[in-house]
Amino acid sequence: MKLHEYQSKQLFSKYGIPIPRGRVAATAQEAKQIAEELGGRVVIKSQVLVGGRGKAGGIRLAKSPAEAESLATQILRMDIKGLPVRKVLVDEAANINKEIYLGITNDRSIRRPIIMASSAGGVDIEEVARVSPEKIIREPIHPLLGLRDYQARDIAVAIDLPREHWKVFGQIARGLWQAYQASDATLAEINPLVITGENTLLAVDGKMVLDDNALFRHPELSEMRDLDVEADSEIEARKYGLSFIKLDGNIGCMVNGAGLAMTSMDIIKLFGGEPANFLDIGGGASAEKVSAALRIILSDPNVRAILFNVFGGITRGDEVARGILAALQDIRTDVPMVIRLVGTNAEEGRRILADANMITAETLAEAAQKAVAVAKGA
Amino acid sequence: MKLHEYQSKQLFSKYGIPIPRGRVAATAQEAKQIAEELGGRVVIKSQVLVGGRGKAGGIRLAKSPAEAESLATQILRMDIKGLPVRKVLVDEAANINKEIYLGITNDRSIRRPIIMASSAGGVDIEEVARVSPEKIIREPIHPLLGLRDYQARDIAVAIDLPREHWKVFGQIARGLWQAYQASDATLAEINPLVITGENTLLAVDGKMVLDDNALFRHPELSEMRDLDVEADSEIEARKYGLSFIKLDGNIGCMVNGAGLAMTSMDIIKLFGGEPANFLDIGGGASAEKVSAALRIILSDPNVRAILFNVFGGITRGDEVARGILAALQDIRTDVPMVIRLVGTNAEEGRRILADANMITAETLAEAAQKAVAVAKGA
Amino acid sequence: MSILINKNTRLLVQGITGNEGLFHTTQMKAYGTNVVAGVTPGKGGEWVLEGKVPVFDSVKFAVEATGANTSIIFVPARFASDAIFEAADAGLELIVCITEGIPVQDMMRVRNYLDQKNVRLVGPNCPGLLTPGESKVGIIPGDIAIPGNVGVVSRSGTLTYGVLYALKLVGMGVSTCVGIGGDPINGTNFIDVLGMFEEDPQTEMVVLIGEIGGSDEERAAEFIADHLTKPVAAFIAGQTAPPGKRMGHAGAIVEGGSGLAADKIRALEAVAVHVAQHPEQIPELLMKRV
Amino acid sequence: MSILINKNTRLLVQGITGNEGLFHTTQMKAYGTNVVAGVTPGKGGEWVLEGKVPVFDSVKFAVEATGANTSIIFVPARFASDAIFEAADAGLELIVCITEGIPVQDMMRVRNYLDQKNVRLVGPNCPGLLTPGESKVGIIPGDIAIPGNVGVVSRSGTLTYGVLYALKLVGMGVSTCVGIGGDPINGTNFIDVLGMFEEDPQTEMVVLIGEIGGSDEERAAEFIADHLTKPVAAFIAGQTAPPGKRMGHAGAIVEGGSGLAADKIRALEAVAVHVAQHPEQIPELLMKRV
Repeated sequence: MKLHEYQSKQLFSKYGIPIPRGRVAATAQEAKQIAEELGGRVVIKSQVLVGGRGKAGGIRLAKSPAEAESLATQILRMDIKGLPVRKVLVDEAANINKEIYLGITNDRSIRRPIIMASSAGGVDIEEVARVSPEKIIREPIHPLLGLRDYQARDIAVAIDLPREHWKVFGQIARGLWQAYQASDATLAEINPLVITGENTLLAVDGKMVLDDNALFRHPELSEMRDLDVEADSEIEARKYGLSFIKLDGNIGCMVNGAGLAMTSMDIIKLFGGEPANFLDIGGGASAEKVSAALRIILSDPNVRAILFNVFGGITRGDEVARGILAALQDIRTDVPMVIRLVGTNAEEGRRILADANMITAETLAEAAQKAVAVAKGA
Repeated sequence: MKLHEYQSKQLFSKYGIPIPRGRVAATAQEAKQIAEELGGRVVIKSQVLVGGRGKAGGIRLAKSPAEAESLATQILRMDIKGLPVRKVLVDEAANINKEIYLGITNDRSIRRPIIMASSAGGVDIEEVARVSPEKIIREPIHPLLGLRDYQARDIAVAIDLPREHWKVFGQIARGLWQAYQASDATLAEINPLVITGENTLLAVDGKMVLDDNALFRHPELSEMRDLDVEADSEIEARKYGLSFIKLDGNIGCMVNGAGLAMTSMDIIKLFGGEPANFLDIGGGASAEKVSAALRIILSDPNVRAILFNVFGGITRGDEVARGILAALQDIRTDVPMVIRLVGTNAEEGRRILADANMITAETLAEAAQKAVAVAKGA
Repeated sequence: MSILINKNTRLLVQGITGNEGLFHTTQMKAYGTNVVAGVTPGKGGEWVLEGKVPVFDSVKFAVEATGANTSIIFVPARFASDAIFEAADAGLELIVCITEGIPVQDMMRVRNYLDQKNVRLVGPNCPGLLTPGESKVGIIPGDIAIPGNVGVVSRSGTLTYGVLYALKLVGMGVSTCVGIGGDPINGTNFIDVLGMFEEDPQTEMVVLIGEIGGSDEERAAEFIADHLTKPVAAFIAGQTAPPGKRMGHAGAIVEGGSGLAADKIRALEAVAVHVAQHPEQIPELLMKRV
Repeated sequence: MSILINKNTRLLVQGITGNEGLFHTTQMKAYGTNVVAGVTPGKGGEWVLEGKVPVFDSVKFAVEATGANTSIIFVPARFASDAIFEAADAGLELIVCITEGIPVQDMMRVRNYLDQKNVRLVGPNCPGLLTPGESKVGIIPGDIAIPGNVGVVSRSGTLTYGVLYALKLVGMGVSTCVGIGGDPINGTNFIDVLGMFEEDPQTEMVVLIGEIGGSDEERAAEFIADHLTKPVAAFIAGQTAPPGKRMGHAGAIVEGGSGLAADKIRALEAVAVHVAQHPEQIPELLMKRV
């Protein structure tokens, strides 16, 4: 789960990281008022869960409350990479002398969190990482001991941070680690961390991604989820514990297991079709879950065929079959359906579906070929 | 640093451990008022930092506010093992069906904290440990991972705790561990943890000892220190970073290093004398520190001789000598002094003290024999 | 011979009285696995499977009473890391964790701890192990594989079943199938299992099933080049996955250019591994190699 | 020969610019110890000891630049555990921590971490090491001991000096003196050092100086019975300490009957160790044994 910039920075602040004064606004009028309170130059920042806001014109400097209002009006009308801007953050503008990058993420190859820093912070940090990887300093963090103070110091030295900032930089690094660990984050990033004209350190932009699997122990963080930015179908899917991603093709897929679901998409493409979605019903899917999955697939008007690919393990074939029948009683549809059902209780499942007028297949290849054929109206 | 029962229980409560309703009182009138608020039977408990309060009559049950007042009056007049009672805790009386012991301390032999529990809780737990050690369940705690939930469950099984209490017992064990770790404790103990007549778990008595070396990171806990119960000389000593314990003999000792200080006491006894104190001036003792140490020793009217035993290492002989001179300018005294000064800068120290009319010694044995002799008026 | 599990496996089931635990314990027992005990805190003293398997309150007591040497974990995600610690501290040699959705920071702590102990974890978020005809420790349907000389190792679950089934349909058998799971931090990786297959005399060829995300397949390719004398066929899922989209498995995130299916396929083909276009081609690729 | 330190020791001083650090670095250098670098965060680039020793901001950079293999720590207690981690992570083989007053929970974490690494910690709260005539890594006054064949190991500081001095007065020399420190959790215990003395050809007899608290002396007695062929003399401080009173060293707490001096003396005498009534008797006890 991604947090908005303003949410990330609020969390950072709780862990002692200095952030600019500012507040979030949903209307231009509010933005103007916040600008007045801050009494001077402000930055109006679109709050959307996607990178490249600045380059898209979603971050603008206002020199007066009136300008803040007019820029907020513009930005609140924008779509950035397909996402509508519904909120802006109004922050006191900082005088920026230098931009530093500081981030923590999990490094699966060493099975530890890793803290990364660079003196070349700012919007081009990914380009820096690609072209000059030596400019990115990396320190693995021991998962039981956490970030050590000496590591923060070593980083400060390695990025040539002037000595007068070491102490505060150490506090910021420790705070970022604490925010990361306490929130079960998979990413916590300050970019840029700036040295201001007043020679202080300030986290001007922030980003956090939380581990969905750990949200059960952070109810207060779960509530921060921004439902506005997700497709209705994805919200509905999460409600039922389904893993769903909408795609642009016309063959709906319902599969158990992420690997098999990806493979189903691969093989549809291999035989000349285009998948309409990724959908993993997970292990042990109940009839209710399957039924919801089918409704979600059918809510997409592009869908011309549906491929069911279920290999029973935890998931039982009979339950899946009952789910399909239940859904088909609610939803009348003419979309042709191809089903491949193998594994645990598959035989019983096939028996249940015998009267449901579905195209059956033995192998994955056969199922995909049939789905591609019916989608093309063959 | 020991915490009072009421302080320990407040900390426990902060970590989710159920404790009786109650408050601390400094007067009988307050005790009566608290008893009225609690509306029924209360226990009046003397708050002194020593064991055996109950057997000494310092814990009494009151059936009414009036009785609470009269018992508080009695208890607030008591001395328990030499310590005056200045406060009482007035707790709602619990109906006790069973008493359990639960404690955490450091086990130096395995270099880990250890959690211990027994179904035979209560005032005789030390006797249980001595006579029936198998009745004490022990689980080492990993210093980086902390207490695991399964360990708390294993303990609940091992002490035959009825199943309906496992969940709350797990919360209590986790809370005790958190209190222990977050406070840098060396002991955290609930004794007894009772099963009440209402079949709930309740921490009726609690005890915590904190690591003096870690108090710097717990200013709020440092403020809990009860200065009332310490001898003035010990408070004064701590102020100067001296390690001082008053004893009953007549030979004052000022030594650098705990091992050498203990040895000095041992050797005074070996030659027929009695030490008046343990005093370790520590490493790198400044003149100011030494001067304070001398004042503290001389404040004891029993002292008939003083043995200085300083072997320079971090501590420098010249600094010690200057400290003695400075102290002797403030305090006129006829108490004879024997000094043994060896090691770092010892020669310069001896030169500084040349005119100070002190008895010198080369070896520890010689120094002790001379001190014993002058203390006996020889 | 086989790897990791065999006739001597004495299995303990953590979370045995839950729906999934009970269902799959029944299946494992029916397959012939020696299920000696179950654990569900609070249900110690009960018996399940028509009085054939005793339930204990804790792993320690279960091991003391039954001599279990392997554990399989079906407990919910929020309790699963504690269950792994419990099994490791009770001295079990092999722990198979089926549970999916364990927080990644929990798994980093678990793995760091296990690395200092003499214990092997397979999973989490995996289908477990199957040594056809001998023992099943996991949820892989038993009837989709027959004994034989193909070692199978996979990050995926149901995709693996498809491969096993395709092998069976052409009469090819399996020595042991190991599902290592799709999570970013797990107990056993491709290299560990490839090394065991190389040592195992029963195994004559190997199937590796990977997916997008991470670089385990690339490291497996290096290992194959240096250490494997037996032929390997592979399949990589997610060749058409849109970059940056989360694909259900936490492990299947394509991050900044690394972890792409194309890179993995290239790395494997570079060390003479035949990579299938779709999983049902695996049997014919193997037959070509032998 | 000697143990732990010798002419090849390349010493790094953590906290070199503090009062104590600078004073004792001067003493160590004057004694002949090869002090190659110092570390004080924020003072990297400076030089101390009349421009002879460079100061670095971090241990890692100091080790890279100077090839230091041993570190001594003088930093304040609240930063000392971090300094130990830093030294261990920088790959030093031997870390000697002089600092006293480190919180005990810090030391439990440190020790747990170091146990998984190939590094030896001596201390904390210890006087360090002295190999007379060769190298001094610590605060033991150099002029109170001469080279010889007695190995000395002690939990105490200044008490040890007294023993060294008493040995020197009768002309007895020392192979290496190791102050292991008096804290309840430390890096090196009696057994570790006794084993090294047994292996060291230069050492012909051993002095052990213990004190009340814990049971390290009792375990040392067992070890002596099983592994030591060289004669051992001992002294235990705190024979007259009142029970339950804290004696300055956190380690010197007599807890519930264990840790008493009388028990330790009994344990040592039971394995034929001569225990002195007072420390200055040690030389004559040694002479009797040889």
